[in-house]
Amino acid sequence: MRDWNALSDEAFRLAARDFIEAHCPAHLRRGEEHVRWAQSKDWYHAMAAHGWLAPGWPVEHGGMALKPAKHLIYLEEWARAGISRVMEQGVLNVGPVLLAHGTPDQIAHYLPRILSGEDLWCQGFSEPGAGSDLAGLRTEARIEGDTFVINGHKIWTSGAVDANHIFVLARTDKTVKKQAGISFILVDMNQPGVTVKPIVTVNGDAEFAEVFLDNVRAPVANLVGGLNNGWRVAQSLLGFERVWAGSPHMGRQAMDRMVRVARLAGRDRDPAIVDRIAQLQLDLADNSEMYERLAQEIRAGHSFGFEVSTLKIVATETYARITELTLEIAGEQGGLAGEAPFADGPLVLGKADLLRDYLTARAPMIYGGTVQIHRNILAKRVLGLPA
Amino acid sequence: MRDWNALSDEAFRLAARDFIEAHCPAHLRRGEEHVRWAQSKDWYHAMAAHGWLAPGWPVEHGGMALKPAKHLIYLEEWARAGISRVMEQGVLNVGPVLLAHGTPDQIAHYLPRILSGEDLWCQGFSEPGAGSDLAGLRTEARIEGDTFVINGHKIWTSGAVDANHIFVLARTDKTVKKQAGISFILVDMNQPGVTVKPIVTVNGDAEFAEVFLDNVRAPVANLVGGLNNGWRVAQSLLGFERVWAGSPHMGRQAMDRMVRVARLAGRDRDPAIVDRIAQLQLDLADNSEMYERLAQEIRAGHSFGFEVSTLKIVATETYARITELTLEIAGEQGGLAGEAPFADGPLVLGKADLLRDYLTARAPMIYGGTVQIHRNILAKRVLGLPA
Amino acid sequence: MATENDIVAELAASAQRVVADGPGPTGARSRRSQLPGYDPSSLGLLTDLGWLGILVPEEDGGIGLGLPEMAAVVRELEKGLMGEPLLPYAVLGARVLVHGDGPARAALLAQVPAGECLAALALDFNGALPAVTAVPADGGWRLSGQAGSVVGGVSATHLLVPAQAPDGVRLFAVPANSPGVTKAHLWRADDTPLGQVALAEVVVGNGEVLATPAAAETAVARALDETRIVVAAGLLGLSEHMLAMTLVYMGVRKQYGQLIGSFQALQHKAVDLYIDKERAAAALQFGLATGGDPATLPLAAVRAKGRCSDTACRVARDSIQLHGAIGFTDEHDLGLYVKRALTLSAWLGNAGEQRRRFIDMGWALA
Amino acid sequence: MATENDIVAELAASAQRVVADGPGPTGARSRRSQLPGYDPSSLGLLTDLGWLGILVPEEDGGIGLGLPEMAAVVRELEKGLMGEPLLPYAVLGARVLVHGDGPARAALLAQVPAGECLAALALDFNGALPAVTAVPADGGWRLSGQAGSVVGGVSATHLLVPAQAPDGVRLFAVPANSPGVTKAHLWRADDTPLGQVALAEVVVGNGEVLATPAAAETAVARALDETRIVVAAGLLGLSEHMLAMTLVYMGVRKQYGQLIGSFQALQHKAVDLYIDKERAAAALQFGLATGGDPATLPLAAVRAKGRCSDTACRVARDSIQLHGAIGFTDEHDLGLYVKRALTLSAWLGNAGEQRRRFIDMGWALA
Repeated sequence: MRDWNALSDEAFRLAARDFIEAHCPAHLRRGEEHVRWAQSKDWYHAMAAHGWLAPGWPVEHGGMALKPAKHLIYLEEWARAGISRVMEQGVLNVGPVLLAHGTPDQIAHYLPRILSGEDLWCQGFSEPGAGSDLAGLRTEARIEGDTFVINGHKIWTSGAVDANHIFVLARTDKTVKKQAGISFILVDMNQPGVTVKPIVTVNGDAEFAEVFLDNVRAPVANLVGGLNNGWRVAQSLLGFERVWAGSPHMGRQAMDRMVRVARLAGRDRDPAIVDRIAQLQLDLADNSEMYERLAQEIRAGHSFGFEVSTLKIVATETYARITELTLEIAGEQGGLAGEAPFADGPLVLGKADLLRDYLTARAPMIYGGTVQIHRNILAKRVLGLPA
Repeated sequence: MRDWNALSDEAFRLAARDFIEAHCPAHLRRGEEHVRWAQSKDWYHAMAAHGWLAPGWPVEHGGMALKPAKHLIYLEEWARAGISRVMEQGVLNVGPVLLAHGTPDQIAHYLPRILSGEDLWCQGFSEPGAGSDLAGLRTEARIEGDTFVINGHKIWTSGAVDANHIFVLARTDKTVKKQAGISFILVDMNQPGVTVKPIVTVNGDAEFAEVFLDNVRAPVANLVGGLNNGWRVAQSLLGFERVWAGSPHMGRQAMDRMVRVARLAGRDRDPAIVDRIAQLQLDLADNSEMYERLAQEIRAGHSFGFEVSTLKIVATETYARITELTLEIAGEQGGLAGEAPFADGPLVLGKADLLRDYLTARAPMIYGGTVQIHRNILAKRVLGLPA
Repeated sequence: MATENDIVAELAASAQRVVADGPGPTGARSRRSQLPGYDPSSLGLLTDLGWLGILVPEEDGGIGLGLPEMAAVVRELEKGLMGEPLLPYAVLGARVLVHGDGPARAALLAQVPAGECLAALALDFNGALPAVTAVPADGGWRLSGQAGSVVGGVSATHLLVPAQAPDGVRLFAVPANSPGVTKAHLWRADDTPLGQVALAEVVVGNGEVLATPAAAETAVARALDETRIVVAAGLLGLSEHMLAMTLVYMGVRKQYGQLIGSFQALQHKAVDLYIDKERAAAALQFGLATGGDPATLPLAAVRAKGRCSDTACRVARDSIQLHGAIGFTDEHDLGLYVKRALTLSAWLGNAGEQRRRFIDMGWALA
Repeated sequence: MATENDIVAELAASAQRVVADGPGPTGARSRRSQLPGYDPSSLGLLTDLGWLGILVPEEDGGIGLGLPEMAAVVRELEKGLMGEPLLPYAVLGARVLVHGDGPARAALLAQVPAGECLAALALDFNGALPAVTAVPADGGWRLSGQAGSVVGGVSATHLLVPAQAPDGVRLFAVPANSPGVTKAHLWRADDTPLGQVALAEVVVGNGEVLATPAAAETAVARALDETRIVVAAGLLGLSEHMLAMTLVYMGVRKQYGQLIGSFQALQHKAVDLYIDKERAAAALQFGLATGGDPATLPLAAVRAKGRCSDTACRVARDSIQLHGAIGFTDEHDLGLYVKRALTLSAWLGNAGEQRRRFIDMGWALA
């Protein structure tokens, strides 16, 4: 196994790019952001075979042991190549959480099965009544002998349709205050009582599902990080995703499309439109600069704090504004679903279209905490404003 | 005395315009918004002499008995002619409040002295700790025999430097909840204990003052509308001002200046700037339309409600945004105080200048309740959102 | 005698009843990506109510009301996602017919109120006249070319085709089943069809001339502006409905143990939508007040369509945000309204396009 | 050995001490509409600290540091409204001298660190070269014309005058007391003077040529961009200070029995200012990271100056709003910072002007 961290950032970037070019199939490039397992599994296995599947895991467990800075570079190269996301919860979350909080048995059992693609994981956190207020969750797990019996209703579970395992946050003590009585439990979905109901989103994606848990069972040995300690376990796992949420990669792709739309619609010669594009380019450039600063901090080994909330707000709102101006620039064609015909030729965006881009850009301002929640966090934790 | 209400709106508008053209001195036209009494008193007496001073008062008290629609037209003609405001509290507020809530003696005593200019009034409402939260006021009036003894500290008192009378809201019962224990009292300022300290504002105006009341005395006969009933009296008086606060007249003047600045700076040929001016023109036009709709309601004899909050927000924020774009258009000259020299000639705005306009436009979003307070009102009273 | 305001109020009330009894969002959902893009039984009901003839003069067999009446109807119908059949046929198509000066005018117009003539104007994108030529051919004309944006074109009985003739632009009323006419369609954001029409040597008689070069371009331009004002009313109705949905949701959804409608930052966001909606209503009122006069019609249309497009898009966006994740599901009706708002705001020129027209009219620096 | 970051941090700390010990807003208040527009004793202190020579190369007698160091100093000094003497003389004037290639360069540059040469660049508004001509005259030149925007011009010892000579633009270092030089001034928003200079047949020798046509325009352009970056740092300092004042006020002012800082809508407003400030800091960092390279300098300056101007204006406006009426009094110090922000954001091109440059550089559609 190579020591990836010994490479310069640039050399590593090129290595990642080479690997992607050589192995990622065309149908996963610049298509839908989320695809089904049947379409992505060859690529998943190829990554596993070449040691590119688990960037954050230690080498002894089959990972690349990438430091965060290198990991971000790898993600950036995925974004650059426009690769659809694969079943990533096992690699991104289950592996790290078990390595940090799991038992040796859990690690030995689950990690190889993630690499092999035998176990496909999804994340059971959000509930219909517990979105931004995750600690308000109501799924319960009671202990009967050596078994958890779990009842509840999870929602916005990405990949649940293909997954065969789910890690859930469930309430194991109702007598204490919200965050205190929650446990983190690994659950096999191949059992009676697990019902998966797909959610179609407004932009046509079928990435998400609801998961109903009706007297579902899991051995007590599947508890991770101790009873009633699930909140802390979950917090440790949300960190890295939040950094990536502040990256300008979505905004950049949207900007590329906007410039193409402006050209096709002949508005690249309209100074009023160019002026507004210029402002968004400047906004995006500053988003990049802010992201780079945080990446540098991470590279320097510093931990990151509430600045990820700032970055999340900047990145998601900039991205959304770009898609809004794009629709305006598109003119009447901005009112179409599907491919948009322009006088200078059609806008070919793979399976994406203007409407879908616009709608898709709404979601990042909501998931992972709405931009309003992140403003609350900043007001309290960074600005120190009174409650 | 003519029956002004019998005229058509257009005929009345022309009559008002003729009167203004004939009698309003040049030094009060398109100069500062507020001037001292010494500069305005001739015009005040001229209005009184010709019966144009008290538009809202009944004819038998020397007024014009204008209905609100005609009154608005008169105000619009003042705005159109760019006339500085005069000592208006007596005419606008004291007269109407006494006619509605005053005793026959109060009416007989005070109204003629307002028309003659002998009594010049100012309004003692706001306090340092009671701005948007007016009901939080702390000025106290205790009764000693047939006399109120008043102690407190008023602020943002317009015209206090020239006034010789002040009407104050003072707390007369501290045992009840905020609004309930307040009285409305007429106070002669020519007595020991009254101290007026001018406030200079950031835009250089000296319109306002603080008024300190230190054991100041007023006969109990100067109570208006009953003991502890002052809140209701004051509310009745704030109505008409709030309608005028939603008028587009400030925005229109600012727009005129913006267009002149754009021409002088050569930016009237910059399509990116013209596009932004166009949006503000449309905003202003819609502000006008909203104002007209309310004026029509008033003309039709309907009472008005919380829609004045909507209008206030639209009018003040539109006005402010116009001054912001004006500074941007002005370029480096937008960083000057005083007259701005442009290649195509200086911008002559009388005593106004770009900086002052910009700063002046901040105030209407604060006084009379901040735009945030008006949003609270709309959320609660119009949208019915929960507390 | 009923005053004009009474009639407007009565029509609005009737339209509210039609919406209450109608298929509403469920119907719209079931019609997605289906032809003809509207509910045929609703079209029958609207015909029975006489609303197809609202904008047809009495002397031409209609009920001869004006834009305010049609706007009131469409504003309400859009709250039930039921405005579609009226907009292309009873507004745009009908008004083009009204403004015609050719022999085809009278007979077709007379068929509009009964729904026998569903006339769709053949345009290219962004209100451009289509690339169609008309060549004189023994006693008539031969039309060739294509029109890329023909709302209602899929199920029209007649296509109103502006074509470049040797003596200028003429407007023809072409029966949709004429030999040489080919129809295709794209899908709009709300999953209703946008017709695309090709004409290959289509033979039409002189009797099918709807407007001569003296009137054709003006007829189209006026009908477009009139339609913009009615569409603006539809956009206002959508804005009102989305805001109402949002306020209801804010009054029931709890997070952190409180109704989300009690959070001040969200309250102010909702208030800003309310203010925008009030402003859009004022712009529409301006549009309707001056819409009759050809001289002021363009400004009226620019202001109403621009503001209402802008407002509907903003209300749509922020309604999704205020609903949170639930508003992002396909299952929730909000998305249907959002997509309808995107469709109508883009049609006949979005806010940016209207602002450009405003500038071109010389108003920006006036 | 001290790293570059250590030096920047140390200079920032020193500047904070200078501000803490300095006359601050009270001093700025007392200087309003007074010449020279800065505190002469502060100038002495800054000279003693060596800061006038920060941007003068070591070989020319300065301490040869870079834009990051000067930016750190100015960012802190502006929090005490004390940045003024450095900006025209130790930044703009000094950098023009550095980039000169003429005989006047060395001697003048050597006098900058000690404050013996206070050189002000003569410009017209919006960074335009002034309308000044240079006519050859026995062994030297005669300069005539005027410069409408000369920051620091009132108290400069030397005016750096770009003039149109027969062979191109030359840059002259004209002693401010030369016969034929007339000085006047306007007042800037912060009540500091803006010099206006007229030259009537001013005779200068060849030894006073600071830059030949080969270097003159580039020298001015580079110095302007370098100064823009330092001014951006000043604007960031002002933004930081206004936001800090606002947060303090929100933590003490009560309305309706509550601290106004507890109202969520105001919290979010403050958060948006914080976010803007963070973004401005990133843009400045970008500007400083690439500021040394002439090829990337224009983009660095455009981004830093544009963003920091925009942010400072917004923080200024919203700070007034969040302070309410008290922020509108002349007595409150906030107004001094607001006016300073307006002054510096307009100087050398506001956000709109920088955006135009960005477009002209071809970046908008890149």
